[in-house]
Amino acid sequence: MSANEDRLSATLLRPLGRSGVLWYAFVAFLGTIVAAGLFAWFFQMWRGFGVTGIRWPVYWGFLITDFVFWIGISHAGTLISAILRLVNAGWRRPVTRCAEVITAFALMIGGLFPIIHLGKPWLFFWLVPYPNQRLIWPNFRSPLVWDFFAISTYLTGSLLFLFLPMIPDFALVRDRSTGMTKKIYGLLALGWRGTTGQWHRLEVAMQIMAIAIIPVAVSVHTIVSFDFSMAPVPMWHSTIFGPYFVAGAIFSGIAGLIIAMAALRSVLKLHEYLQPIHFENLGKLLLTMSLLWGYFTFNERLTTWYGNGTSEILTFQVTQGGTFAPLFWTMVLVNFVLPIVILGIRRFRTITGCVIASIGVVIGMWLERYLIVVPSLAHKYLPYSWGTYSPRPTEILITVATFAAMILLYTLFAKFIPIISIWEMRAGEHHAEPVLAGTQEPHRLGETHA
Amino acid sequence: MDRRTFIKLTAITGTSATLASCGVPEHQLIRFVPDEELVPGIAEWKPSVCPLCASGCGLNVRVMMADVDITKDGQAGVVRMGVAKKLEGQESHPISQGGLCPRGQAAIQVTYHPDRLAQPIKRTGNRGAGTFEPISWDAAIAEVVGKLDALATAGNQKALAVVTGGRRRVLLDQFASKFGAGAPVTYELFSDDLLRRANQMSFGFAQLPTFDLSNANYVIGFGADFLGTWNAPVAHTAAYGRMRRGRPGVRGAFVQVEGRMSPTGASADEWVAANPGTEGVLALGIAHVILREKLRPADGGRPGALIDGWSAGLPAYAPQQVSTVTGVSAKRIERLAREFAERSPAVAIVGGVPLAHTNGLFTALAVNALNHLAGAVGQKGGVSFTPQLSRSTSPAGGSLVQLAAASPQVLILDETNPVFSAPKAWKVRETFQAVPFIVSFASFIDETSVLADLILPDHSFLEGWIDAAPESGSAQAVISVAGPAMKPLFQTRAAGDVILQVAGKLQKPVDLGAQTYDAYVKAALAPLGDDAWTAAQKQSGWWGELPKGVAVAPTPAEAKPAAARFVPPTFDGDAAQFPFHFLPYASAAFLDGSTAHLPWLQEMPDPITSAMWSSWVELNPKTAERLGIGLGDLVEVASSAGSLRAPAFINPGLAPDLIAMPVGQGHATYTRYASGRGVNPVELLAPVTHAETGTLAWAATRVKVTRAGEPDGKLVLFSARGELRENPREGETR
Amino acid sequence: MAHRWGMAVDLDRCTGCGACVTACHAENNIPTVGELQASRGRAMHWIRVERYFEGEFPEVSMKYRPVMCQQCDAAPCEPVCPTYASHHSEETGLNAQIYNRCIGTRYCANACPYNVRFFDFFNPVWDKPLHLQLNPDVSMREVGVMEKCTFCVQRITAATITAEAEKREVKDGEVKPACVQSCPSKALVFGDLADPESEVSRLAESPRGSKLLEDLGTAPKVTYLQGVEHA
Amino acid sequence: MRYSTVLVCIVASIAGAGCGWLDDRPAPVDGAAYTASGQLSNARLTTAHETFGGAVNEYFRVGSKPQQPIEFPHNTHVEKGLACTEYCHEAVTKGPQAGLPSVNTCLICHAAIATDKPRIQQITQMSEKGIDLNWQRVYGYGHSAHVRFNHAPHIRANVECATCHGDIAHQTVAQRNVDLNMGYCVNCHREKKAPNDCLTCHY
Repeated sequence: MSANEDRLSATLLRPLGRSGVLWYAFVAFLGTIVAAGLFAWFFQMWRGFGVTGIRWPVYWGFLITDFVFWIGISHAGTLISAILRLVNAGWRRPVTRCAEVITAFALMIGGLFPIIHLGKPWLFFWLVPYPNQRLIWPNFRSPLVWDFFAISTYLTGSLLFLFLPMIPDFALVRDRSTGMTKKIYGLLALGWRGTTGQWHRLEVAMQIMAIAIIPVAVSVHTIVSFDFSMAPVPMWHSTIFGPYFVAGAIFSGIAGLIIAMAALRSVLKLHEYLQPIHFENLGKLLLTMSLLWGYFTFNERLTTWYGNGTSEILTFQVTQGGTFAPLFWTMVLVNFVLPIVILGIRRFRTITGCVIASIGVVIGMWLERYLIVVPSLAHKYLPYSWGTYSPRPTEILITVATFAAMILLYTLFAKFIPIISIWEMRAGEHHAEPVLAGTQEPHRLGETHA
Repeated sequence: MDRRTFIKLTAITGTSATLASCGVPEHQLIRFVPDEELVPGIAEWKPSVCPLCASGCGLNVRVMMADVDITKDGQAGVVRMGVAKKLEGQESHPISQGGLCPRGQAAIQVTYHPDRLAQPIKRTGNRGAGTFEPISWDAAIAEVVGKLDALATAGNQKALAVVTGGRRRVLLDQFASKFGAGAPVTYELFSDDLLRRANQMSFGFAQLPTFDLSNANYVIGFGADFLGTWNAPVAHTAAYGRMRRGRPGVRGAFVQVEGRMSPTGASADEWVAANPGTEGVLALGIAHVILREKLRPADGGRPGALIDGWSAGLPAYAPQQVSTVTGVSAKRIERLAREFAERSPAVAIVGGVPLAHTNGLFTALAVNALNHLAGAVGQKGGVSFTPQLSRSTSPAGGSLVQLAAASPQVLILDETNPVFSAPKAWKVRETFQAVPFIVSFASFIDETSVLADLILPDHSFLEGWIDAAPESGSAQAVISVAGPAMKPLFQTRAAGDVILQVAGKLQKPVDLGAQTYDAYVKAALAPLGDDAWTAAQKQSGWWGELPKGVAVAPTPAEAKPAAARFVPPTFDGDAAQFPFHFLPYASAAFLDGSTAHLPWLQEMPDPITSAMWSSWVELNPKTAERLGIGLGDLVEVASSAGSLRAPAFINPGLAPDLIAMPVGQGHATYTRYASGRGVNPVELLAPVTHAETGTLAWAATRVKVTRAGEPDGKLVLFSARGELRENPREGETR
Repeated sequence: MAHRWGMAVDLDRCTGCGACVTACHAENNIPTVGELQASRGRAMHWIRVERYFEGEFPEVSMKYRPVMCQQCDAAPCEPVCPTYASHHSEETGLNAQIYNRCIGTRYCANACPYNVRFFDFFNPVWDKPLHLQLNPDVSMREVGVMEKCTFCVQRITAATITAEAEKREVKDGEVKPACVQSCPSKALVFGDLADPESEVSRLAESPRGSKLLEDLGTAPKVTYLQGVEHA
Repeated sequence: MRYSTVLVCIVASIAGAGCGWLDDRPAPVDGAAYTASGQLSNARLTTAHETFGGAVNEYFRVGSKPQQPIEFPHNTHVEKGLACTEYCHEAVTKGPQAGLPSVNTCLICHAAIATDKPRIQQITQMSEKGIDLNWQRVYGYGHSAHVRFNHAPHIRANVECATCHGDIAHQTVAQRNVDLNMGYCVNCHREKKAPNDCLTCHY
């Protein structure tokens, strides 16, 4: 075992050791916010949905915005890492796991919202098809039921996709620890011995998953977009929504990933593993998505404007130039102008630059979802029934809490599991040239372990 | 956490979680033996009469079995009894004709109102402080009798004053006169006495007219909101429906002349805005053209004789002059005249705002003359007068203003709230404050009854006998009568019974010909023959041909009538300082404010503004723009009499020189639903009265308007964005 | 025989008085939400009278339009509901709202182009003894469910049961929803569109007739009869 | 000890302020003692459950066992040849509810019959005091089931009382014999070719 590898595992396993007061303070802080959010939700169930700002006729607001937003963020990980695995980009190695973790957690959070926003959350299981004495199934025509299937599939898939490559590292930790810890990681390692056969199966499994997860990911956000485009609501009933949402999802996903990586890098001192090149590449990817997003937005808006359908154009006008204009133009600025300026000019495409751009994009994409949900509902066909919407403390609290929850879960994950795939890093160091997906590699890897 | 938060907190916890709990578990509740057995779950329909306005609609009341919490000799428990569930207009009744107005639909909430007085109460604190304590009926009645006897023994019967707005005027009048007091004072903010006076001069009937809209082909309305709040709206609306679409191939046309588009005006085919107080001139302008072009025989009859220059063809009212006065183009006047003359049967309706100007009488007489010229009087599709059963009543008593001079010792209040609806300058509150003893029959504590020493709450109209003598709305005579639709829920008593009881208990008993109110009503129906009473009880009243000699006969024409000529209306406040005419109007939900305590009406969107739970100030868009006022902005309206602040509503259907406000909100004390809500425009009214009748000219005040601040969220609109147009891009080009 | 209950609204008769609105509250146990909630858009009016101005002073006119659930044959609210709470009733042709199936996704209300669906944001509260007025034939909807105009299905059911008991069909005009019954100008007409002889069927064929937002293809069962001048 | 109380107070006040902040509905008004609402034991009616427990019970369809005011022996009355639908539940043929008899109904017969029995004497005394029998429902649905069952049509369709109420004829106090869940109704409607439209029962 080379000293180099030793140092590698040492740094990457460091977080698993004991942590300082600061860490506990941080966790406690986030925990409080999450608790407040949960309190807000239970309070909402207890007193009634009226404690939110939802009203006639704007029956969806912050909560659905959050739902779409988090499902969007979830597209960072799995999709990206899957693609990178398939094209076998060497620089992916330190990135993939941080990415896949985001997916898992973002999905868990996002998946909660359809339940949170129910008038009777305690009956959410009626969305599940199960035999009952009422002799009634869910309505399979409803996009919300499709949501249920899509999200649960995606969650299962992502968890597998996240778990599989963790097995060897669990084994590593197991081998290096004692007592209770050894038992737990031993359990998680599923009896990994690093035999050739196991390596082979792992590789194959990863290949299959990588291929399988992509269509699932694409379908999920398409179906989320269907929640809107299936209803005859001005500016919702649009053919472009599927790809528009998927693009937006990956866009915000990458932004989220960049922020997460930057945080890990500085907090866990992973400078030598998460190098500028990684941010550089992701930055380029973000730029591409920004352009794509801009293209979609432009398409959607321009056609509406030219189409000039009475109801649609009114929604269009309030978003572009009316009450929602400030939000709209902020969105355009941080989603399109800023990324192009920062990421388009090499000099600015530094880590800091990427992070700034990413933060902008995350905010911008949240606004985008808000601007899809609210203005349309507020301006349906009969002007007499037009409405307004402004959030109340409850939904703001819940929204804030979900961000806290995301950070908290991420922190805890990084605490207990190597956030960078150690064995893949090793594989990376073994050959400077990118690894070719194939069956020779595991043999050699196996040997190094044996 | 401060006290308020804590109270709020506990309270809300209550509403959300623990309110349904009755303290005692269901099976431990005491249940009393029911004294009526209805089939559970099956509705029974009983007749009744709507009490909320004078038009006296006949009702069908849906009665069903329910468990009712009651207290029986100190023991709380439940009993199964029939309770009213829904009010519906009675198909056969000539006034309601199966329909009802929104107020009539909500009338049922009077019976079940949480703040309705459940037993007699006696004032404990200072007058007006609103602190009362329960008192037994016997004690209460004894006290009233005592006060009256005191007057009698002192030979000071004149010191008894009665103020009434309502259905029991005849009874109270007979009581007062037989007791030796003056006639009751009647007060309504939107009084029609001026029109009654005009009709007496023109037609000999001092009553409101009835219009045969069903058969009319052309209708001109002069400011009367006859489909919404004026006279007999339900009867009018039913007839209006038939006028529009009731006759195959014939669709009656409808033109409305007014400065603010009322809900009625909104239904018109053509809406004409005339300058305030010039409607009469427009009417005579139309008459002028008809006479000039001999479109109809130049017969003005008795109404025409009252108009100056009628026989000469109204030279003073040529379209050109009329146009300059009214602001309506001469061409339009001529067209209207031709349509009015040619598309007969045609009828003109006047009421409301035009008669609330100082020259109201002239306007009324002018329109009456126009009707006569059009041959509408007493004709199919024209105007007529509902035959009235003559009941001996003394002429209307003096006005509230004169009440102070009489310095009454005992004051009886019945179905009236002048403290709320009379101009401040009349000092009604101060007058009442000075009266040693006030007794009221109010079911609710309002601005007037709060001043009472004794409140003897009346039954709700569903719990006792109710009668009304509709003054108009039907070609045949109508007397609405109905018995109780359900048993009384509380320890209330029918005011009629109480009055009769008091009358009987006096040292020198006053004989009103009956011991109970139903007997009294029965006696009143006696002239109609024996079957009238039985008929009245099956349906909600009696209607048909009056027997000979019992109907009110027309009064003979005055020998030398004073010729009426147009005098421009006078306004309080000079035009420079107060540039706008102020127009308070009866709101669709609250009339003069008497129904503001009913939650359904509070939450009913206003037909024009869609406002709920609010009061507001209406401005023309251009005026608002000039003053920099936007929707919901707080504006201050000031007159010589006072000033108030309310949110603004921009109303395209309002003349630029008018400021309009709905009456009804702004109650200081009127149950949990109306108290302290909005503002009361009556406070702005200057005490301008009609010379002829002494009634208030409520449209004769000028005001100024200024922007007073940002929207305060007090204007609650159902159409939340206040959108006025079906296509907001109206006129937009690209 | 299966019915297709429908309505006709004669805009030429409607005077916008609002009797239908209050009548609906009285019949259907619709809670009064109070000023604060009303200001937050929680007021419930299963039927509303929309008013629209046209032109500018003095050449200004206005039109009223009562809008209730249009009971669409192709209702956008139905396919989107995950639990069949919003569901097409074959028996009556009504667009049923099944409160006990409703879990409050509010998706139906978003999909409804007419904005006639209302949500119970809180458990309704009645200040006693106002509760004595509540109609025992109609559900009290609790917090978290969506509600809307039912064409007074309780009255339809009652009439159908009576007719069955008397071994006959329901007569035209026998069923009158609260709004139709209360309308003083008889602007609202209710009946069975499956019966070609019924008055509502006749009016549905009227040249003055049109459907609200017809081009959305929702196939409403409410016909609006335009006034000549308003056409 | 003191610290803990202080802590509790702080937490409580924070939670309280929080609730007030999240739900700013004004406190409900209560009427004066001499007004209609003042005369009632509780001032408001709401669809909210009395207690959290109550909500949970309805959620799991747990019904409490009713306690009847007297041990009414159905069996003896049926044996004596009294049909359910005469006198006691006569409304069943007319409308939605079967109806529960008041003491007046009992005394139609028991003014004369079996007046020596203690139970009869008990109800006679009750009727003299003007106190009625406060029967408890044996069957019934949770409020949120929104079921609108109408007896009369079922009687006309010759559905036996026993079909839904079990063999009450041989019981003393009525028991809940049949679990009337939705499946039960739907199946019967299927067999009898009765409408299974949602609106048939839920509106």
